[in-house]
Amino acid sequence: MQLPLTQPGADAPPQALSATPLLQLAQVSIDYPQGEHWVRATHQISLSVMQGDRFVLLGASGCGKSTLLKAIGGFVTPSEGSITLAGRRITQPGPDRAVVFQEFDQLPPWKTVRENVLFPLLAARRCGRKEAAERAELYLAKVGLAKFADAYPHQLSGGMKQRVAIARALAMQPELLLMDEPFAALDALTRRRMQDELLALWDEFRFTLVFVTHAIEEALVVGNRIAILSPHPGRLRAEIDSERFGFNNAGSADFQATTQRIHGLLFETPRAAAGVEA
Amino acid sequence: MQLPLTQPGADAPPQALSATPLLQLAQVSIDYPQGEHWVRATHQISLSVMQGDRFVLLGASGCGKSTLLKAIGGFVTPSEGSITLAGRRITQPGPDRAVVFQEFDQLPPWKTVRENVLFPLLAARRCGRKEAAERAELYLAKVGLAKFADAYPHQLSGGMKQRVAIARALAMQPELLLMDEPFAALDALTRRRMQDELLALWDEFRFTLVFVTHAIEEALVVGNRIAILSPHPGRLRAEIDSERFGFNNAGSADFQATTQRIHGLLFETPRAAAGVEA
Amino acid sequence: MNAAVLTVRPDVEYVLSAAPPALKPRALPAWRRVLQHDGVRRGIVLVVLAAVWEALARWQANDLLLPTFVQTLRAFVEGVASGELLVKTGISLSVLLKSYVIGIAAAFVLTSLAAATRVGRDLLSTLTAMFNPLPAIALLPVALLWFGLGQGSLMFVLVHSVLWPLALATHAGFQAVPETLRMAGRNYGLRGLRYVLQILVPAALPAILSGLKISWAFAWRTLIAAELVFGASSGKGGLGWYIFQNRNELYTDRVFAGLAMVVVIGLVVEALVFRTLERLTVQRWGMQRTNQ
Amino acid sequence: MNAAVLTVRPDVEYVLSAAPPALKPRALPAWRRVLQHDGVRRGIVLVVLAAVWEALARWQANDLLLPTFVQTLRAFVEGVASGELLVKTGISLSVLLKSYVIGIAAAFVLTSLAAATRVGRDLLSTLTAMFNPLPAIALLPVALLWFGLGQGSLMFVLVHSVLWPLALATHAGFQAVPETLRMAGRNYGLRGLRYVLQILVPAALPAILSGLKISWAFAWRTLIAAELVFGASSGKGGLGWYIFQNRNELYTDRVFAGLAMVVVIGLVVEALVFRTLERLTVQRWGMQRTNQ
Amino acid sequence: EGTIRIAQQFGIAYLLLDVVQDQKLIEKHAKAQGLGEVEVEWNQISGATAMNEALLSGSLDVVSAGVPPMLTLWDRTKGKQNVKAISALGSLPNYLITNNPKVKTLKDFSDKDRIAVPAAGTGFQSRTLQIETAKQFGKDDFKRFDTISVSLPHPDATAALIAGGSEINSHFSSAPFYYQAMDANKAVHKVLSSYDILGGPATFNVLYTTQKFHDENPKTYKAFYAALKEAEQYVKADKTRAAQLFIRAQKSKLPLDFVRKIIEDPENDFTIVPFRTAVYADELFKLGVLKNKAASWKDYFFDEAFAQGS
Ligand SMILES: Nc1ncnc2c1ncn2[C@@H]1O[C@H](COP(=O)(O)OP(=O)(O)OP(=O)(O)O)[C@@H](O)[C@H]1O
Ligand SMILES: Nc1ncnc2c1ncn2[C@@H]1O[C@H](COP(=O)(O)OP(=O)(O)OP(=O)(O)O)[C@@H](O)[C@H]1O
Ligand SMILES: [Mg+2]
Ligand SMILES: [Mg+2]
Repeated sequence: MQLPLTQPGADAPPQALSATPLLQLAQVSIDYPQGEHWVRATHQISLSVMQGDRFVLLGASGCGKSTLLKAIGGFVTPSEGSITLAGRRITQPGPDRAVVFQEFDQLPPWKTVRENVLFPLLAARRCGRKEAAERAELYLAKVGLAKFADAYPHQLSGGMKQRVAIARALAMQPELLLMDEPFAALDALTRRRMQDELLALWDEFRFTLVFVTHAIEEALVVGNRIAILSPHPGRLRAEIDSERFGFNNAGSADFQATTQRIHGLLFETPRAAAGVEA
Repeated sequence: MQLPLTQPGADAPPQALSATPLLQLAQVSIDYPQGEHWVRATHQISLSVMQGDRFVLLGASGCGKSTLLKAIGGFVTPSEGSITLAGRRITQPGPDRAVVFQEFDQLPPWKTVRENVLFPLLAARRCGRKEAAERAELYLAKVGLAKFADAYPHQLSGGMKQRVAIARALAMQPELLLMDEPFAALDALTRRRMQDELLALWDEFRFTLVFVTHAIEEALVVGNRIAILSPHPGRLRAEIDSERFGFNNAGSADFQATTQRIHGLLFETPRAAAGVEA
Repeated sequence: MNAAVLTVRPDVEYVLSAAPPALKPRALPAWRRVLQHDGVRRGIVLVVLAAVWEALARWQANDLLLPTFVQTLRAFVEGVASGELLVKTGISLSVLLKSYVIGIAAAFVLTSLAAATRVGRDLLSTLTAMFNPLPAIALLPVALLWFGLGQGSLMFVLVHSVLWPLALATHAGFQAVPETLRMAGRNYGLRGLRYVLQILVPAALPAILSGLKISWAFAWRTLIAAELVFGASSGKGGLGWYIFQNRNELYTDRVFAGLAMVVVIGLVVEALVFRTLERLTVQRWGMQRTNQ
Repeated sequence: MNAAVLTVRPDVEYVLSAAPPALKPRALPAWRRVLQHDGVRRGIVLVVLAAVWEALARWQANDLLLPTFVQTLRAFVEGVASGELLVKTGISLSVLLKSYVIGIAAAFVLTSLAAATRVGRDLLSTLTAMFNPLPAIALLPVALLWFGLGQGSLMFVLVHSVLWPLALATHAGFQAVPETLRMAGRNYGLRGLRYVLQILVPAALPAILSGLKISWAFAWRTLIAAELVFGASSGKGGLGWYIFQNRNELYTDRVFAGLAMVVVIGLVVEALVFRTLERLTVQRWGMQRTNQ
Repeated sequence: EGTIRIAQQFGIAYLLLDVVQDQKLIEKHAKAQGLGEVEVEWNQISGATAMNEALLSGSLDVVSAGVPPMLTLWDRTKGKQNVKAISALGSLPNYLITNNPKVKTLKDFSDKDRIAVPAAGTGFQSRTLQIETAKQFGKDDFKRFDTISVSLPHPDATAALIAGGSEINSHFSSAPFYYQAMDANKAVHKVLSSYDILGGPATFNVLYTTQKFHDENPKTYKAFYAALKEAEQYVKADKTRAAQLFIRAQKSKLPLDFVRKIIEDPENDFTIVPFRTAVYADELFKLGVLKNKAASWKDYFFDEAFAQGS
């Protein structure tokens, strides 16, 4: 990992960290053209993602999660508001933000599985050929595709393609990792393994993660902070702290209660009285 | 529904049904070319799907679920064994088997959402223009996309695309419905609603469903019979009856136990002693 | 895991603000809005090209070989005013359009066959590899044998120049249609011609459009070249004949006026036909990017 | 729900049989294996075409216009044996290849510009719409002015015939590259030339290949036609010159032998270069179907 | 019988055909032959090759080109279609001109010079040059100037000569191009005339057809021949009128004075009588271009032309 990890030191108060969020969204709205007029995909969303956060975007289908992630990736320009990364406005994509897209066709079909993992490493000049090859081997093994290193993407199943994309992003060891429903196509066990790997890597490198999912349990287990979005257009509904949840307490009463609470926030029509103006 | 529903009548013993399965797979193996040699995707699988079954194919990522479904759809030719539908060998695809594919790019991009639902109805001459339009309206509403009827596929989110594909298949009201992880891209609530709709439609029309999923709970709730596949190559590991499970008893001890049992069948290396030769 | 506990932040719930009901296009500065318009930007390109031409021609100062833009413009205006240029263009255009349509139909038949059967595929790739490189003059004797002098032969060589490139481009487009879309189409029970028309053609439309553009251009090239040789039957020569005749009399400005007519038609067809087609189809369907 | 309870079937567990360790290609009957081979099937097509030609020519019985296949073959063999045909072909091929490479480079520059900037896009579409329909003879005077007689001018018109169709096809291919792939490439920090080379070109390869085929064919067409006009300075005429001379002297069998050489080269290049390229790239990558 | 399809090439050398067409002389003489309404189709085709192909394919009945291409076709079709000439279209000289002041005679041409001809090695101009070369440099060296010959259409070559400065500094040119070149650029001068080579006024272009047409359409053929004769008289009678007719018929934009100057030039004789065609027949046979030896010019002309000529 390029950035030295900022540890909350003894001389700095814990709030010092929160004073300078790594990623800041300020009143971000994003519109898409549709026929003659514009359609609003996300509406005035403000979020702060701290260094080392595992930040989850949770919301119903079509609520603008992917759109928001693409804006952070620099692929989509907001029509209002600003997105800043380490104080600088995001204007274009870059290898400092590795992205796992939701679509299966994100792997260049002309590269084998191994080359696909190597590609961004070499393109972004992250590391030398030799180290890149080692990393590729390592991360392909982590996602269970070592045997398929020489296959081409069109010879893989849907879930296998997504795992290659995950390996590719992880091998980049980026400061900021953006993942759009990376585990949606995976079975229970593979998914669990991937979640484990992701958290272990986070433990090792303490990168910042922005993670899109539609599964509440996954949000609680993977994230330490969850932003809940409401659909049409995507607006921020709530932010929940989930630092305390992990695999070990996935069955606990607190876990169940939070799941229920998030379910309510996601799917019940909000009562104005319950809202707290931010 | 075209086929009159065969009800187990008073004069026919219940076993009469099982004597003539609607869909029969006999020792089906499927190979893909990979470089110079062939790779076996599914190996000697035999299955019987009865009229009105909600048959689930469950297995880890890459275990050949999609391959098997494509073979039933008539898109892939087995290299060994035979697949028969109502006694006739499947040689090519046809509108009697509506398919929801796993990929997001299954919607012709040159048709709006509504036209996409209408397309197979008119192409397969299922019904007249007027009835087709009504059905399209109805099923788009069922998947919650009535508002997006005039949008083009590229203007939809991943989950929305999958829902269009679901509406398209349901509107066909086919005798045999093949669905490949149709709900993987959907959030908890939307997924639950879709499952409900699917079961309600099954209740109404009693079509036969072959449903691929990687989620054990979904398998139990949606299916009445579950085939569990082991990977590399895909082989049949077990068949489980799940008629007794539904949303109402999703928390029951039996449900939990069966979940655990399936989990074991899926992911533990089989002990030869435990196996029962079929 | 979770060793370094981060600052604890409280849970927050927000009141959902209503979204703006209707969104207008963002206002652009006037000059950008003008530049937004295709025609304006291309107009600028054209003006620059004309200026370069004028400068080059003046510098060469050899108007028998390369007349200036202004001279050409004058000859063009005169030709149009006298009606001569328009009549000749009309004659050429009518032959061209007929041949273009026949060529498209033939290409469609060939590629549909290729899409359906392996024999068709072998036939297509062998025939294109063989005939595509053959120049029109090579076909001339055969064309004369079969169609005699006049439109028949002209159309034969024009069809030859439309058919092969279009068939090649279309076939490449068909072959690149994604597997999932093909499966969807076949799942609907589409087969044969309906499959080609309802799945392959729209899915391969970007490739087909580029093939149409290429073969349109080559039809013009062939027409002008062939009219030089075939000349005029009963005084009914087209644009190629106009160019040939004026070339023979060393009226180079008129020669360039004739060529300018080809260029103008090319630009108009590109702007009115092909762009419109693209806007209404592939761009609208998200199958072709409009910007980078 | 679940009202009509179906027959209850017992749960079953199976012992996993080991998969066959290595799979051999399925055995095909001998005649199918032979037919499986591209060359064989295409050979059959060629034989049929030759037979049709022979029959047609005999029926027409006008060997000054349409010699028979056998006569042509004899002239071809004689031409090759005497070395004349080979020498001429060599001369033509060398000019052709040089121009082809230059044309490809120019098309690459133009389309890369178009991929990067809007001005580039305007320039590309305006220039192609303008220049693509212009016949080579129109460029002759200008070519003479700038490059004089000989190879320079010949290459100029050849580049003209390669550049525009290739640029059109490539640009269409670029524009059709799926959004997700583009985003992946830009996510790697690729920009400018590296983005074009590492993302757009491979992703648009099917379109580029069809453009290459088309422009290869058109380079031949133009070469043959242009050599007729430009002829040969100092006796170094190529294949077009050979055809032209023999045509003027009514040695039609030799004319057809020269054309046959073009066809043979077309078939060889298709089979050896383009097919191989396709097999090693787009087919291997699953971007182009091999069968229906 | 009753229809005739004729093709001419472009330019003043085909003036007689313009007169026939404009004055509807075939129709007139057909009536005199008792043929009634004849159908006459006029085409314009460029180049002898296309002419020959059109004739062989049966797309045309009568075509026109220089003497050498006609002889080649006669040679190749002898015993088959038996193509022969109908009549000449006029004796007009072709000039070998240059803007290189150093070149005064054929011997002065060097490797640096380039001679433009419409069809290098085979056309009227090249053949004429080859005959002279064989005379001056020996029979084996008759292709000596082919290596510095360039195939270029007359107008482009003329433009190059007038402009100067290009590699093409010489041109074997026919009317009206050498007039234009010598008018527009004083440095352009004559090196050689085809009349010098052939020994006097000689036929430039001829009309020719197949034996089949000749034999199966005797009346039409006669009417056509009579029309040509009358056209010759028409031009001889009033050259200004002929010039006007040319401009009208060809929709030419050339100035009247210029056209009249060409028609009035005593070197240019618009006659249907062939002159010195046998020089080509003999010389080209000697050079091996023709396989058949013509005993006299009557071998490759139809009988109707036998009254006069050489
Ligand atoms: N290219 C586009 N053009 C127009 N509208 C779009 C486009 N992409 C997305 N949208 C619209 O923006 C909204 C949000 O889409 P987005 O893809 O961000 O949803 P999402 O939260 O990722 O959903 P899912 O969970 O289904 O993937 C949707 O209503 C969609 O129709
Ligand atoms: N076109 C192909 N060419 C070669 N191999 C293929 C092809 N398609 C699938 N395979 C291989 O077949 C096996 C089964 O693939 P399949 O898509 O059926 O898996 P799946 O069970 O649907 O997985 P997932 O849950 O990830 O979608 C995999 O090992 C895959 O690599
Ligand atoms: Mg999404
Ligand atoms: Mg699958």
